[in-house]
Amino acid sequence: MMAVGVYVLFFACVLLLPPCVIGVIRKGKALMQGRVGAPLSQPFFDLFKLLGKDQTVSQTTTWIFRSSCAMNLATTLIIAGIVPWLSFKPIFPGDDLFLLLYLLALCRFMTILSALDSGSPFGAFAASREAFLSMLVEPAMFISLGALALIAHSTSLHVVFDLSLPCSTYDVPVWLAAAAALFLGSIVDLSRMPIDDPTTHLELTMVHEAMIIENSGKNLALVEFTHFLRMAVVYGLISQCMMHAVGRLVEFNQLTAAIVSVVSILGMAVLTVWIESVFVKLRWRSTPEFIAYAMTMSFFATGGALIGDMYARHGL
Amino acid sequence: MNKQLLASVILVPFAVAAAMIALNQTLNMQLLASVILIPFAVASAAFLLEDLKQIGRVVAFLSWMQLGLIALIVYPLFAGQTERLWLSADFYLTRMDACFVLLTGVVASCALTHGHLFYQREMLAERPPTEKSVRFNYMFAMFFVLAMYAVYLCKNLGWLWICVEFTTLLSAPLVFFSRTKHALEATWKYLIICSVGISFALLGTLFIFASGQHGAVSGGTLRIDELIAIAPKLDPRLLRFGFIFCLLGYGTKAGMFPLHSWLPDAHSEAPAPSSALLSGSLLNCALFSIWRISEVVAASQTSTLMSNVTVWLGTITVLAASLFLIRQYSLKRLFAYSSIENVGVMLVAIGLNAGWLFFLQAVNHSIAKVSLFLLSGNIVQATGKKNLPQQTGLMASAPVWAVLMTMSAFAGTGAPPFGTFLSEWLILMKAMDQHYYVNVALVIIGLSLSFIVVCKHIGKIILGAPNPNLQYFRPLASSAIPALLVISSLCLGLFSGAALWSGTL
Amino acid sequence: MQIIATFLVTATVLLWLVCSATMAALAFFGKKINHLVPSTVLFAGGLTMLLAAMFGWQINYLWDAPWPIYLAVAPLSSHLDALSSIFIGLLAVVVISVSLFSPGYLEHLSHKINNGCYWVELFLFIIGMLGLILAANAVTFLVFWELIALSSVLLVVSDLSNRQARVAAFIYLGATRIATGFLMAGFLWMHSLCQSWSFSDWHFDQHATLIPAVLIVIGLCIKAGIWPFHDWLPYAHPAAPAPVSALMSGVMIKVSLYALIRLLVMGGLVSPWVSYMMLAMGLISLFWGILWALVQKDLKSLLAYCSIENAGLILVCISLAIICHGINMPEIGALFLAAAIFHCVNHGLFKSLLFLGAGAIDCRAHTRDLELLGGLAGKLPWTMFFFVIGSAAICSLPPLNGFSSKWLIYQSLFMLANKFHSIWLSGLSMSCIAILGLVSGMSLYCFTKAIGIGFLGRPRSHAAEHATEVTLPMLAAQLLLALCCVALGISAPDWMAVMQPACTAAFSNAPVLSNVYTIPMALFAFLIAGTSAIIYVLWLSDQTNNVKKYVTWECGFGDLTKRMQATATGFAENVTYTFSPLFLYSARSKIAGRDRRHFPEDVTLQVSTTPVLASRIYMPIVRVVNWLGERMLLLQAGSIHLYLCYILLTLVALMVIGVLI
Amino acid sequence: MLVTVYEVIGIMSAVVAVLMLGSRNVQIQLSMYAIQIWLIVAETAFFAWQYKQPHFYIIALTLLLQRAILVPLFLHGIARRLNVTRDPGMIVPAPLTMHLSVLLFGLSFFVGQHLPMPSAVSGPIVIASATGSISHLFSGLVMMLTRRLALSQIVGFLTLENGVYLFALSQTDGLPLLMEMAVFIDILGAVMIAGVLMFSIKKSFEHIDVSRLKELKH
Repeated sequence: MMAVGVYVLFFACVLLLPPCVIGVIRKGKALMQGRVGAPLSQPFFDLFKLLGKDQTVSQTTTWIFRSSCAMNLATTLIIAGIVPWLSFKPIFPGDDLFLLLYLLALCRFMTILSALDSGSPFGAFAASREAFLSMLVEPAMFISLGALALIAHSTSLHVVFDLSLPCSTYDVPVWLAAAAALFLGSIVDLSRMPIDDPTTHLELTMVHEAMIIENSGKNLALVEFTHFLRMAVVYGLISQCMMHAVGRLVEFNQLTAAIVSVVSILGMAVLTVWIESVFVKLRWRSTPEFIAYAMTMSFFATGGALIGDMYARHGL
Repeated sequence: MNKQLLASVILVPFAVAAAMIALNQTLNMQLLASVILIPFAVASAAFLLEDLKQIGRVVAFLSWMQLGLIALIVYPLFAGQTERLWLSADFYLTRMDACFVLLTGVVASCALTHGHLFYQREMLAERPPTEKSVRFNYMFAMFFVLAMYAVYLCKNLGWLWICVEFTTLLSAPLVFFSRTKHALEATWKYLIICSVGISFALLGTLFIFASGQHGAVSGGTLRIDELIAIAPKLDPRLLRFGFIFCLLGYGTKAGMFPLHSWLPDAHSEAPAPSSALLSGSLLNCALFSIWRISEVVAASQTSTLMSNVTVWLGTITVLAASLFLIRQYSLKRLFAYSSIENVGVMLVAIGLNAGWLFFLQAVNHSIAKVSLFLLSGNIVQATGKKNLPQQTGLMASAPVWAVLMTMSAFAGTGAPPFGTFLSEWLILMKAMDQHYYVNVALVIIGLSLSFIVVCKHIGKIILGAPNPNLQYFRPLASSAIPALLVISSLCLGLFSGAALWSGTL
Repeated sequence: MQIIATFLVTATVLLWLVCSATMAALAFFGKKINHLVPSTVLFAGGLTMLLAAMFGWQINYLWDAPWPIYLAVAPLSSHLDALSSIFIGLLAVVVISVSLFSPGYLEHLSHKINNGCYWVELFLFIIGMLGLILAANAVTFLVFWELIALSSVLLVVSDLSNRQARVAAFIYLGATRIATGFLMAGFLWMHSLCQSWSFSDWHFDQHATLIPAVLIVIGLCIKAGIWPFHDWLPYAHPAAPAPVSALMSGVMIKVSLYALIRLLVMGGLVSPWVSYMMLAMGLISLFWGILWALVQKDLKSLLAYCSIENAGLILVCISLAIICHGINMPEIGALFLAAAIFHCVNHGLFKSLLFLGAGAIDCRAHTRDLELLGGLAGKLPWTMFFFVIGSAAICSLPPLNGFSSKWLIYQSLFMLANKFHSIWLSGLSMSCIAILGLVSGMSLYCFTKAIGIGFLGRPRSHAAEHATEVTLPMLAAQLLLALCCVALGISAPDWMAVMQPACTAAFSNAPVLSNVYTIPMALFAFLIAGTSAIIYVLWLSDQTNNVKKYVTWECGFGDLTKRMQATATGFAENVTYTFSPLFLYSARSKIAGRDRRHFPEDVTLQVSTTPVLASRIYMPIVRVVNWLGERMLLLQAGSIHLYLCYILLTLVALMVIGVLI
Repeated sequence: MLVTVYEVIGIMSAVVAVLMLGSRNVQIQLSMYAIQIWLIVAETAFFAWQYKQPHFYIIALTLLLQRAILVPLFLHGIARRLNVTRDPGMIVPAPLTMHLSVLLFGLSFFVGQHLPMPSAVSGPIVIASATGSISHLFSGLVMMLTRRLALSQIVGFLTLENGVYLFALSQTDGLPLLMEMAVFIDILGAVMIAGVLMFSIKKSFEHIDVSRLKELKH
């Protein structure tokens, strides 16, 4: 009975949370800019509207363009299935962190190809940038998660992110550093400010929006939802890291953990709002320098994990 | 002129040989006599027969017959019936000498058989040689070969020296065959440089004689076996000088690096069959003489220094030859330098005092090099050009030659699975076991470099668009001998069983 | 079992030898050669070889060639065991697909190359690789090694009139000969230490074996295209005909890496110096290869550079296996070894697939230059499909085989880090993980470029516009390899069991590998495919919505021309700019026009990258050697007096030696 | 030590060889060479008489016939037929080469002293005649190195051979007849072939200046 409840709750979150997150971000930005802004439920309306529409497709496109969004959504759903981004997530077999990273890569692969498929200069431009950014951010993702795996002595995510596992003091900095690295990475991965401005209308400056410039109708709806979902999952992962860091001080029981995890995802959204309203978009050439910070944080995480283990063995 | 020469050349020796046959009852002696007789027969044929084609056939036939006779003679050695074929204290054959004799015989027969075709073709060239020169060429070739047989027969340093000197004198006319300015120049250099060298060898021989005289036995001796027997008692300093002079002298003949200068000229100017003879058998003779003397030295007190000197000279020769190969503009000079490189390897083998490895390398090198020279003769005749730049697109216009050329080039530069690779490999192994690490490294560098460079030149010849001014004549007949040689080299590589030199490693 | 396996192998080799002999004879007499016969023979041989591999996998059998075949010091002996039969299996699969692919491919070269020669050389090349895999002693090894080298060089120049191919072949020849030199030195040294030629007697555990080990490593790394010896590879592989480049890149490189495993890992090398040197070389070539692959415009040289990357990856695994053996962690060493072998197999498969795809493009669009391709998706749909699969595999995307071996590598790296043997070692393996992450990102970049520019968008040239799909057998060849990629990806855990005996042979107490491999790849594959199918049917299929075709978005100014698409150079520009020092990158732009600031009329941009090692190190060396060659000729100046002078000098020198020493 | 006939003769012929270098006139060179060989013949005969070795008389005879009469006449004939009179010499002017070889004479004296020759065997004749023979070698080589004409090179070569012979005579007692025969044949063949070649050189180049035979290089 309990298990079924968990499943229902989880799938509800998978379907409902992502639009809420993006809604919160938009509303928050509007407020920060002194506008009223659209209601929180606006993303739902948009998605339904788009799902009702037919699609207009460039005649140069091929099956890649048509199928990529389906594959992306499927892969992202599976990612949502294996990543413990919510505390009340049913455990999925083979939820390996390297698998996770390569599933993300799979999404990126299909997205880039579909962007190139139409032969539009904007798409190609954005695709190249996306590939470059992901290439730069990949190592940070790898070893920040790797550091977490090191302190859990396992690469399967439900073990790594198991709150009930004992967690030594040495691990707190690791969790924090990893969270920071992941957050900086997520800014790149989800193409938010200051790397990419999702709200501008100048194709040449956009990354993600320019990649999906050719999508329309149902196709666009699916792409959008995939993106929202991915955002929710990544934010969830980061907030889990924070919870572990805090978990050293506060003791969570299952209910609180669940509530906190959902709330903190929205909290991440608010943080994003703040950043997007405070920072300006970086010049393209200076994005590597930004990503370098993510790399540094992940180095800290790894070093922390190693040294922490050394101390844990031999004492100070 | 011809007539008197005929008389002089034929009648006298015929009488001598007949006398020998009459005097000696033993089969071997008679066979030997007939072997000696054959060149005179050739000579007589060369001047009696009208048609050059016939002469060619006769020579080819007689050369193979000679080889057969020799095989008959030396058979007991390999059958294990006897250790040495005794003729006199100064002349007898051991198994190794017999091997060399057979090798020389094979080389000579192949060269002359191919030469039959070659000289026919030569008569059709735009500036053909005179018939007289061709006749002389055949005659001198046969006597030259006889002299080389004699080299292996001698067990007396004095006689050895004489025979080597004779090889020089008899091969000079071969180089002079096409009476052009270049041929003349090459011959002059060959004659002068080799004579000077050889006179130093004489000096060396005298030193060895003196060393025997002062060190061990009053009266002195030049017989190899006696020298080896008393080697420890030989006066070391004299022996050392003797060896040095002999190395210098015979090394000049063998094309050791600083003294090789005559070799490319002679090899490139001589007609292809003669170059094959020079490269395939004459070099072996000279090296064999060095080997003879190093045998004595190895048995004496000063062996290490001498082997060091020889090995180092060999190494330097290999390196220098491989550097020489980099920039070459003429087909036959290229192969001449590659012969020098192989000479270096053989010198290393001699320095390591590994006689059988020296022989093995000699066999493989001779086989590959003969086929290379014969093929290059074909190509030069077909295009009428000696220079490398004019030779292109061979694969397109003469595929058979091209394939054979490539394979024999691989064989000549020691690429597996050809025989040369194995012999070089064994020599290097020996050197490694005797801790000549630096030499091994240098030799490997030299071999690799020469392989790359030769392949580059060959590639330039083989590849490219078809060559318009190349007449592809008689593909099968002209490539029969080279094909035979290449196949045998391959067999030497793959089927060289341990039994062949089980005693030598 | 042994009898069957050896019989199969021998039968295959004999079959091929006979066939090549007949080909040679036909070519000799200038007969026309029909491709059907040799390709059938090759196919059949491939099948028998596959069978032999299956049987041989369970045995460990050493046999010598019969009398009179003997190589002077050692018999021509072969050793068939689990390890070698895995590689034979790889060879067999690639050979089968090549045999399917070749006839159709040769059609478009028929006027350029001599078919007889091509087939003979191909047979010899494959026999050489088979022999090298089986070789059980040094001499046999060298014989087949050189056979491979020579035959593949000849294959590279099989197009006689092509100058570029000639240059490539020469560079390749030089490189491989130098490799042979190193190997010769190393083998001789080992022989003088161990007094035996057979590999089973060679143990690299004493200190004395350090130098020969280094020599052997260098020799093999040259052939495997490892940095800094990789410079020949991007010349040779693209220049060869596609099936040959598939074999060279797919199998030949692996064979030399196999030799590394056979000699050093099986030989129990412990020296940390050698292993760390190998690790460094591997990591550098990992990065270097993919970095250069990214900026290539020629599809095949892109693939060639990518092979360098993968060779580096495998070398990293091998060296880590050795390191683990050195610090006495056999259970992880075995994992690394398994990863290395598995990646060898996988890379062999998808790289040959990609090369065949490139060949298909080459013989249909008559160019490999990405700047001239594009829009092939409509023209060669199936080729594109297989190429996409291959690229996905090489980007190690799940659920394909690339991922399964990459995952194994990551897993073993993580386990090594997780052992906390020393903080440095753990840090090292974590940073290896970081580098691998970077590299996998780069390869994603690289292959999205290859597909996106090569196949997608609109044709950039007339040739690309009129290309047509290749023949059925050629597609079958690609299909076979693609299926293998998928199969090895999905059934990865079962393939662990295949590698078990090899690893157990190397590391006595190796873990049960199939327990290590926990991911249910089949399940994931099914989930991804199923879910996306459902989604497609629900929303995207033509039944559910009527799709309106329209031009690509062009901001409303008329139609886009085909020059308004991204170019290969432009797509990779980010990387070229960021790593410009490593490329010696230079971009020169020229803007012409009456008022060039406001109304530019003619704008040209020239970018150029230069290989650093080749231009800064190797070319100078070559120049020095040539210079020496030139100088030597001055010794041979033609004056007889000079020559006599040499005699005098030598005399003096020798006398000095004679007197003093 | 007491001066013996051998030393006197050996040194004398060496001196003659040195003097031979001084002249650029081919005729003079040839006659100088003839003088050397006459001296050597005399020495041989004396040796035969003193040491009671009859076969040295034969050797002396052959020497006389071949080298003292046949070869010089032959070369004279060639010189006349090709009407060459003067050898311009190359690099070093003739007088200087003479002085050079005087230096080498001194050098060869030192070498002769340090040659590992246990002089117990053939008595006092060792050092000085060693000097003589080695200086012959040097003079011969210098001749070959510094003369342009093919003819002079032959003469140089013959001088060198004289050195070898002298060495054989002085350093090894009871030198086998064989070696002498060898030298005999060697000289004969070499000189004959060289003569033939010289004619054809003259024919095709219109000169016998071997320093201009530089076509074949590399």
